[in-house]
Amino acid sequence: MQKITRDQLIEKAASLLGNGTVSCVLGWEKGEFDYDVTPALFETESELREKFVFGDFCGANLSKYLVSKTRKCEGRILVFLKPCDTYSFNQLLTEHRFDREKAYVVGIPCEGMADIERVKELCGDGISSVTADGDELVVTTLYDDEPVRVKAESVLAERCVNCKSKKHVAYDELIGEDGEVLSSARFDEVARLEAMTPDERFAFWQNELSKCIRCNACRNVCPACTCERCVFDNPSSGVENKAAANSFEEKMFHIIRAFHVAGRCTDCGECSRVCPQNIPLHLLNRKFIKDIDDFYGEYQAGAEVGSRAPLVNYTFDDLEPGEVFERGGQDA
Amino acid sequence: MQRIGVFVCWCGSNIAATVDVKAVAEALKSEPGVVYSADYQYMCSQAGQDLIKEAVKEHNLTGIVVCSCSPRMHEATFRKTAAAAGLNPYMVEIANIREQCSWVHKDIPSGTEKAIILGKAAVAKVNLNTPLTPGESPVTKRALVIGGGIAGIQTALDIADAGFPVDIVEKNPTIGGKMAQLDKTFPTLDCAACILTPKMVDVAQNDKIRIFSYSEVSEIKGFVGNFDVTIRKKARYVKEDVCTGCGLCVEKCPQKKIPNEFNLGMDNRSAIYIPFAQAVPKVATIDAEACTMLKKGKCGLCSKVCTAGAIDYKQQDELISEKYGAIVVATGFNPISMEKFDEYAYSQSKDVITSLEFERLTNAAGPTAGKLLRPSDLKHPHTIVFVQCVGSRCASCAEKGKEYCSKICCMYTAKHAMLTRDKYPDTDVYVFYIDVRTPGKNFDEFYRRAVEEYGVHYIKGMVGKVTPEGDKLKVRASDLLNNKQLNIDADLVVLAAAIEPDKSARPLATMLTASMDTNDFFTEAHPKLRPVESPTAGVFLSGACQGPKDIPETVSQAGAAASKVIGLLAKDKLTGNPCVASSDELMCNGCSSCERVCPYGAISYIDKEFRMPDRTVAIRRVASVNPAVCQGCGACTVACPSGAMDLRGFASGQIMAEVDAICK
Amino acid sequence: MQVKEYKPLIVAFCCNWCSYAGADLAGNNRLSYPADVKIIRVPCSCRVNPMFVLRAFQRGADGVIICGCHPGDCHYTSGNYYTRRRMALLFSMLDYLGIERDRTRLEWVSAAEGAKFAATMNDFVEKVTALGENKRLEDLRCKK
Amino acid sequence: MNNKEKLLKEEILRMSGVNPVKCMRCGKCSGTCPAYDEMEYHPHQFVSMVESGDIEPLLESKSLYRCLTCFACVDRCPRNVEPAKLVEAVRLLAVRKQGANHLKPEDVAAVLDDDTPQQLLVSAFRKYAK
Repeated sequence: MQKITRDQLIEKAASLLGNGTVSCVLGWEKGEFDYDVTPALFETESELREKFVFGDFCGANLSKYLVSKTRKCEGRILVFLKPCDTYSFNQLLTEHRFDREKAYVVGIPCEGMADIERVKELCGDGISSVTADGDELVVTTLYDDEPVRVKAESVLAERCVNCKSKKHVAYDELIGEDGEVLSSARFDEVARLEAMTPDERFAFWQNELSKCIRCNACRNVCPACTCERCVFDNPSSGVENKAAANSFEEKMFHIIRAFHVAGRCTDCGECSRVCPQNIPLHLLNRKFIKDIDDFYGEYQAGAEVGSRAPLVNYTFDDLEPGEVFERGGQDA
Repeated sequence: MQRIGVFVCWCGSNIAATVDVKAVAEALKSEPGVVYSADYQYMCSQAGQDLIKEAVKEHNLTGIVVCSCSPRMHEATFRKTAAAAGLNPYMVEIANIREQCSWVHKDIPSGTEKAIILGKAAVAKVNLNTPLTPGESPVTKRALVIGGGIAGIQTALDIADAGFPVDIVEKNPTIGGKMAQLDKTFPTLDCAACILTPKMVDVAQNDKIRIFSYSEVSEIKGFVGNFDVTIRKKARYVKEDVCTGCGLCVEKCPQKKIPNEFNLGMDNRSAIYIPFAQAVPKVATIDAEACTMLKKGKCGLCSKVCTAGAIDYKQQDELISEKYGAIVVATGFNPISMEKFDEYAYSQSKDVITSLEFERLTNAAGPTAGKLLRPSDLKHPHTIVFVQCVGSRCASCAEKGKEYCSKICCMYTAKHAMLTRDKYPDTDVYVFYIDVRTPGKNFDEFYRRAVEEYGVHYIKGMVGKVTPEGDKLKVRASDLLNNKQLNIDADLVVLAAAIEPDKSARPLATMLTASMDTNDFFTEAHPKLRPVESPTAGVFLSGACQGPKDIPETVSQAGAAASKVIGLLAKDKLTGNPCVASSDELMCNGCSSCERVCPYGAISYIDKEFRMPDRTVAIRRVASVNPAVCQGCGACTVACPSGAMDLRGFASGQIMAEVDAICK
Repeated sequence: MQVKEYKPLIVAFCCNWCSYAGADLAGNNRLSYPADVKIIRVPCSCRVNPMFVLRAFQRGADGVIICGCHPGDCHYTSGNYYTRRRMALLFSMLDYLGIERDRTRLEWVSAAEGAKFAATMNDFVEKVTALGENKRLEDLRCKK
Repeated sequence: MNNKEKLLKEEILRMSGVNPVKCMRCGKCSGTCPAYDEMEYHPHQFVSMVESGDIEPLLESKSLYRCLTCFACVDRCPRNVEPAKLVEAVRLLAVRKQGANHLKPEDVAAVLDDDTPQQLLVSAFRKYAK
């Protein structure tokens, strides 16, 4: 399904390592299964050849890891970024989270990443391997003798179905062609929720948020959550807690997290990807993005380095909070 | 753990009538940290204050809660009481049980209950209070005035009068600004030069004032009381201290076809020039763009004729660094460009001019030696049309005009019309107006005189189109009161162009971190109560850089700005408000969110080394708040995603403790 | 049977320069409003962190109102403009989660508007009283 | 303003998209109008009369057909009021009121004279012949 291959990327990385342009490579390596690919740092070509993978499950956005890795790595780090990842990259630069000079960005095209949950819906549990073959995925499971073939298109992750951009907004070099910013239907689901009655909305979110096990995966993966010390880990912030002794942060965690990244979230969708409970967390972030677009004019975080985020900006005639409600939607 | 004393005031019957003060004192006794609780008729009285002081000593109190009237009333009083008792004044909190309780609630049970809750909130806050000491910073006793027009001149003179040294930075070769170009001034009609040039001489002769002419500010660092400024003194290729201003070089210079800026390009000057006879400093300047010697290395005539030996073709720009305690912005205004107003044919005809050009045409030192002759053929114009509000009050054309009223045009147009009729009674003078705005002392009388005594035709309506035809200008306009369209054959059309802030103001504002409005006028710290101060501490505003102004207004604002500067420079040390923001460097991400919301530019970033958990060292960018500049609004604390930024005196923990106490 | 009258718990954040002074003026003029309103003084409305609002709700508040200087009148020139954006987004998000709109409010009250302060509080208390106890935020994570 | 005037005004504002309140009464539109002397009501009067709901006289007036639609007033208005669009809206309203009373090609010869601007005929055809 992906137009570029693992070998192409390894060749590129090997040559940049070889000529000393970079000292290490930020990429993906295979986990327990074909589909649980994790970010990894490679320092030699042999490591790359042994462990580096690229395919339909390389959804992980590598930009966040630059914050910690650039502090540890001596030279430049080669990082492979898909179009949507480059927005996070720019946003992190806007917030001075790492030194641009220490990253060497190779922009790679992306045809959309697969969502293992959707594969499971089609093929059942017990998946032992998934490999790409043309525009199909070949899935073997513990329970079926014959591999099952599914269209890659039919198991695309939601964020890729509603892809916002195939254009790289930052790179040092590109592999393949650059794409365009797309007009996506990504806000449709938010609009559907907005059109519900407050009771229905409440029921929806109560159902979703009750599933949360506070594993913090959404926070840990989020490229906007790179705080040196997260408020949720800080005893003096008033919202700290790791054991669920205090019900406050239990309830408010997702609201506070969404607010903290409001105007800075690039809508990369990592939070929903990693949520083990499959809570559609991106719908919280998208609500803020949609509101910001509606109230203050369209703003895409990370589209350009140095832009002023909507929450640290204002105009003299911004909407009043009361007017926000007058603009439509069901009254509570 | 704090040792807190609670003092409940009766305020006579003001509080005691609706709140059971004894019950409040009793209830608060069992709050965490409270070791003493008392009530008294008038806590703010000497006896009440003594009671507090004694309690502090007797019970070793570390914190005080006074349940009384609004902190806006007596917080300062009780802080002084605490200080007198040896406590840090910021260990006092007030529970407002009068204005916000006893006076607005009627029944005793609910009033008492609320008073107890407000008391608990105050106790909860004091438990987290820390002693605060206001920071101090020294004051450099020197002021910088940017801009040498009448605003800058007046400010500098007033500051120097109080005994403080002042530097004026002026980008042109001479000070004087726009006022030096004017002919007469409304409404008294005294000549501008007669009242301005003595002031210019005063500036030159005042030993407290230094003039950096032909210079620009290139860098500003620091904060109130301690600005570090770099001034670029542009090379004028003439030694300022040697040149006598005799003018021989100007006379002999062979390059004489350079448009003269001072006369708005209506005549020419030489490549080496002195802008006008009364220039200060009166020294020549070589226009490097026009000088043959500087361009081609040939000529050198000026050097040959200069007996003083002042010419120096090798002169370079010079960078001067100086420290200042206060900065006054007096960058002034310019008329907007008329190029885009096609309908008035400004670019097509030499006889369509702006009002400032008209000033030069009527000025005895101007291109026509004060005779009103039209630029195209130097004939005396017999029909003159003045058009007001050209580009002012213009909502439709952001790229053409300005939305605001330029304020001065009504009066100067009346002046021009009147003076024209006075000197040349044979001319017909029409003034097209939308409104005539004359709010000022003797202003309306002046305008009425133009109409009634001098016979100026004031027509309510607007000129729609000016078409040059032969040696005439066909003016098509509406006369709204007579419901007629007029077609006038005019000899001269004068446009009252809107005025805008000088282009140098925007980059200057960035250097100063001073805020501007959408029109690039500097904003005041408060539009009514602090009109000559910028929100950035230590930066003051003088003249039209803050908004359109006439001369008397400019002079009075200049004086006001000077008095603010004097007030600042008179101090040896600045004592800040201790309730300022501070950043926890360990938690700071260096993301710049706080810097972007800070209205005062109080936050800067430093690179700092940190030992990481794995014993490596990382260099991180972290925010640092300048307590001398921070005013304590707290905008940064909310913008900060990690919560590294907090506000002393109103810390997140304190506010949340209050919330908890209220909601318990 | 005697039913205990429901009394809401209202937390009001008031900026020191305008709204807190407006509340004082309401007091000076003896303009009454329910004792359910408890005021917390902050230097500027922009000091109010959305976390404070949420914390108040979590600790049992039934309504939270934030009062600041009118746009353009901020003592710190721009604080209330940031407040306006932050609260517009926060309130919209709470609404999106199904929390009743009338539990949150942002109001501009100047130091001269004692009457407006009292009227605003009366109106706000009335609206919150009509909604009853704040259960939804409490229950957001407790699917029944 | 009575109810009928209010409705008429609302319709014209809706059709034209013009907000007459923005007008600051400078009269530049009328100062610029090449058809001024032909018109009984002048551009600035259109704006103020529509604003005050005084629309009947405009509907009756020949001025409607004297406007050249040259848009000089739109171009030069300092407040973006766009008087020509108002004239156009009133004209459309008048035309619609005429019902079946459309201009037919064979009628053109009769109305043709030296004073009628050609542009008017072209736009009349475009609009009224539908």
